[in-house]
Amino acid sequence: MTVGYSPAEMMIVAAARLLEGERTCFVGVGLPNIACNLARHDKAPDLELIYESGVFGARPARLPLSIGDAALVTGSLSVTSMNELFSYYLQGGLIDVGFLGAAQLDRHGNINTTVIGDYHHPKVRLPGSGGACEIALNARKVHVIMRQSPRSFVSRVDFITSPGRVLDTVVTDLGLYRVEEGEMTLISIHPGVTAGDVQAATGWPLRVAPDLATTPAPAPHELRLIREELDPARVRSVKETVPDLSGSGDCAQDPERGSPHGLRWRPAG
Amino acid sequence: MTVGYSPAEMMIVAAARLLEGERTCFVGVGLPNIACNLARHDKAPDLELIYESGVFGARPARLPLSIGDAALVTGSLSVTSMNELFSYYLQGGLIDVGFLGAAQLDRHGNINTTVIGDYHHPKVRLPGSGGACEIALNARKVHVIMRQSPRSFVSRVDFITSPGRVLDTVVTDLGLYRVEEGEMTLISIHPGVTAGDVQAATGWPLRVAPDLATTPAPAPHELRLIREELDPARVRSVKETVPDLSGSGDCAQDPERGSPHGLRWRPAG
Amino acid sequence: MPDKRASMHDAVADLVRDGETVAIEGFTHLISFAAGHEIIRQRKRHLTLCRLTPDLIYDQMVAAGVADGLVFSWLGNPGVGSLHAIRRRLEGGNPLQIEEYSHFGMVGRYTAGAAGLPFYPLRSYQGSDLPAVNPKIVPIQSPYGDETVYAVPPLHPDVAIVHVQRADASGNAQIWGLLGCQREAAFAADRVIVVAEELVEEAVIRADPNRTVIPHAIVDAVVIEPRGCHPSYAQGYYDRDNRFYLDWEAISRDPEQLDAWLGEWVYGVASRQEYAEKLGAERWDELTPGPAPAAPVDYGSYQ
Amino acid sequence: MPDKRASMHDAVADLVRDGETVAIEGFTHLISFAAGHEIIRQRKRHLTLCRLTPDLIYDQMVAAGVADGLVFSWLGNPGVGSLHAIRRRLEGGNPLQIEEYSHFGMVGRYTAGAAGLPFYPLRSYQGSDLPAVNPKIVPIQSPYGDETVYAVPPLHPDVAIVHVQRADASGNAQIWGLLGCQREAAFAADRVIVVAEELVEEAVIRADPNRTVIPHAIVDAVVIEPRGCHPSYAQGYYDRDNRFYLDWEAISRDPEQLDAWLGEWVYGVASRQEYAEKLGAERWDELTPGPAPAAPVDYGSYQ
Repeated sequence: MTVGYSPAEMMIVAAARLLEGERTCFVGVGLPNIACNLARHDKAPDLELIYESGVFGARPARLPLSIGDAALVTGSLSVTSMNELFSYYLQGGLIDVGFLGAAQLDRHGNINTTVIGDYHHPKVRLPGSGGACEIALNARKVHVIMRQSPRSFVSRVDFITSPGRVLDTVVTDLGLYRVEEGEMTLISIHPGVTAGDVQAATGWPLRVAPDLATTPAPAPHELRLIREELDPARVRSVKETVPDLSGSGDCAQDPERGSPHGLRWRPAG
Repeated sequence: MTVGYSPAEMMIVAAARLLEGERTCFVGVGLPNIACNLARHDKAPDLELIYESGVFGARPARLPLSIGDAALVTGSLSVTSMNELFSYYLQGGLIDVGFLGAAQLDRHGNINTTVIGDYHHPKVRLPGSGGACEIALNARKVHVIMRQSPRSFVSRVDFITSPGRVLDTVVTDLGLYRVEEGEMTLISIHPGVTAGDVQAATGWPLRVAPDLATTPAPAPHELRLIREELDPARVRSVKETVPDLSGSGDCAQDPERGSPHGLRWRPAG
Repeated sequence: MPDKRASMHDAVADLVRDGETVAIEGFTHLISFAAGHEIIRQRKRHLTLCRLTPDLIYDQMVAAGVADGLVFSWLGNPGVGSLHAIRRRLEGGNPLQIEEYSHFGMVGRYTAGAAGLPFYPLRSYQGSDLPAVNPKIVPIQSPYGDETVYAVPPLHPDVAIVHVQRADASGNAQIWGLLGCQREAAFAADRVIVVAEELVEEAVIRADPNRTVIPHAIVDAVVIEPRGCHPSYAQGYYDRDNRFYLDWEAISRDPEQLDAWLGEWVYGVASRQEYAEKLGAERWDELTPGPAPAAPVDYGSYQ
Repeated sequence: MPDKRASMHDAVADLVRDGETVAIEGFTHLISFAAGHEIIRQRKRHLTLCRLTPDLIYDQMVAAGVADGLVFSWLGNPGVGSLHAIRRRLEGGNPLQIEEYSHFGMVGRYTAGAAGLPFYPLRSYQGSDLPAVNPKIVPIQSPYGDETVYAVPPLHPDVAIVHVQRADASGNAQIWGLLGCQREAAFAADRVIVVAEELVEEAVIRADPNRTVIPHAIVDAVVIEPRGCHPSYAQGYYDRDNRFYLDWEAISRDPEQLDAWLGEWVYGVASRQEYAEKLGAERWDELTPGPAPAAPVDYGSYQ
């Protein structure tokens, strides 16, 4: 059976699989939201979604438009002030996983969502931290979801918004990475992607794990869940080409895009 | 017209008069509660009652049994966590007046509600601070209501629970005091009380204001409000001989009483 | 979400251990006397008990010998008088380790504990003798200018026990009326027992998420214990039994009377249900308030 | 309690002054676009605008020339893209003074302001470049052990503007759904304008005191402004108008389009009522949610 899927769907599925066995996840809108909901329907049935806007245990009846969407509130288990959310849930140590976006990520796993260029004379002004800096320091682990290019995967970020201290896995449209021996290391490559593609989209000589894996393609039941239940309008999983996401909302806009990227569809592996 | 009144009623009325023009008052149960409600019905119609239990704008349908009474909650304007109450209302500077009780008060206006004797080997263990210490440091001014005796009005308190830094007026069963030039000074004496009575109930040579006044006796409308509306069961204003009060609940038990004091009724002046 | 319901017996047996630090919180309102009595019945020992206001429940627990220490900020029978069992220990030869704060200091300790902070800054204690007798209360200088405030350290109870009006089977718990510092105590604790007046469907919790004080993620056991706060109260369910608070003055003054009371009302009953029945329907009727429904609110359905 | 009702025109005219620090708070939810537009119409100048997320409203206000400075933690069009008017100022030659934090840092600044504290400690910023570009973010050592956390200073806006679902005439205000940091911003501010979707009797407030976020004691003016949050939303009243958030991407990219938009929708209408009517009944119908009533609660009547 051959099922086509988009790079975004590959990213969603790969991210969802990272959540197996986790209980609490700080969620951004966009791809992480679909990934978290996919995990809840599949490999992490007890996963609770937490939003920095103050929501714990959301069960949105529609795909949220932002991390402060009214649909996240209605029917959730708890809504608190942001002070309580950051203090008691995040800083108090209750968050197993946080998802962050990145405009730039460097060789050591540091995240930039603040500026391209000099802070005081920016070439591109990005959104900034939002809650990302404290998520990166207080969640037990952090995953990053981002689109990979030589401009976004850089040897050294222009600005460290969020240090990569508890960075676990980076999910891109090309593969999966972990920090090993202090350096970003390619551990899995998505179906149909070559090692050359990956190096071409990386701004430094890339370290590759000796046991480099191939990411299993999205399974039919994963694609069905995404397409029929989680994002039936295909708002995010097809059209969204820039992962519009982070624990902090939308940190990950591509700094230099003028128009959508138009990622290619790939055949199933 | 001669109307009899109790020492407690004199204290209530004197305390209520202090609240003229005030807007926010941190209230303890017992006499201050009646005093504050009397002020609201009489000279301070805009006075809002705030309780450290978290209540703002209480309108209790009955005389509260404690500062955490259910009747303070139902029908109030706001109920918050104690953290928010202490942080935003008290420490944030919203409290015009706090009422405190005292087991001992000294020549400089310091308040003891912690121990009689040595802290580590107490002769009498008292309740402690409750919220009194922070009330004494964060309210714009503080009034103390207490029964006066050589054991309670002492040259130096055994323990400073709450410093008298913003102490304004002390209301006792014998008169009114203010700190002037760093020292407690008798400024008004209640009807029927002599200077000798007051000195006999004070543990140091008492400073008396040159323009010593006589406290106006409770007016008929004040007594009517207390007796018919605020404390019709006469729970506090007659029977309560030890002012059971403070911003912090009940700090003011007499340390050495074995039985009620039986304060005398006095004829109106 | 897992079903965490347990009997009070099992929750206390499993989660409260000798020598631990225990917080039964609730400011006047929602004090879990039921849990305190079960701790007495199970003859737990060497506990350090934390509460802003030890109230009658800790007087009873101290009298029954479960506690070696007390962390508190106001020691009295609210609106009535003294806690004589505790006073006897403090004024007599039988030591009880105490660690004393003001209310805001205790609230700050729970808050720092809940928030994972190494200290909590507050404007209190300046000029008070409290820091002199409690070395954990220390001055801290502001990094902006030379102003000094005070700090208290985080408090992390091993177990927090919180009574609530309603909870679902996994421990999502809602409170109305006085909120005290229950949320902070629960988040600060290593283990949490939620005791609920009423078990409700998860859908009831989800129908008013702003009222949720404790999320299931921090809860270890849910005990459904109607009337579990008596003689304290549960807003909207029953009133404080002030007669008992008044009676306690005489009971606690006299160690023999106190022992007899524990024998009859704690050791002599197997459960809170038995206690509530023993109290009698008439007493419960007297304590039942009239209705005062909250104004309605609509969250809106967003499909 | 005094009646503090005022028109938006008068509240802004009386309480917002040139050169001041203004916080229109509300995290995605309950953003008072109506107040922002009135500030633009009255051509206020040299304001320092504070908000965690400047959102479209500050993009509009910056474009209209009211602001000299921005204090913030996340600068974007939530779920959509950029705030291009602000970006043009920051990337171009026309300076806009910025002071940048993380969300928790901004929340902490309001909280310290509300609580009268000289600083707010938090676990963030370690290893981030933010302290290097914002000297107000400083390390602070715990007085217990040698652990270091970070501190932010209190923020005291001259004026806080908070939209709420319901308020009485004196300013007691209730919010449900996302609470953001509106309570903290209001308590931190010198003056407070409460803008309400609905005016209610004091009795409605008193029938659910746990929902009150702002007490009248800190409120200077109450503006009754139904639909005052559009294109933001009011939980239970209307949804976010996402079409407008999407449209803003193109409008704000082009200074001429942006000016035309301000001309038509801000300068071109006298009031929020006119704006809401201009938007049209059909749009409002689309934004109206179905019912989702809160589960009932009884506070009990204690006589």
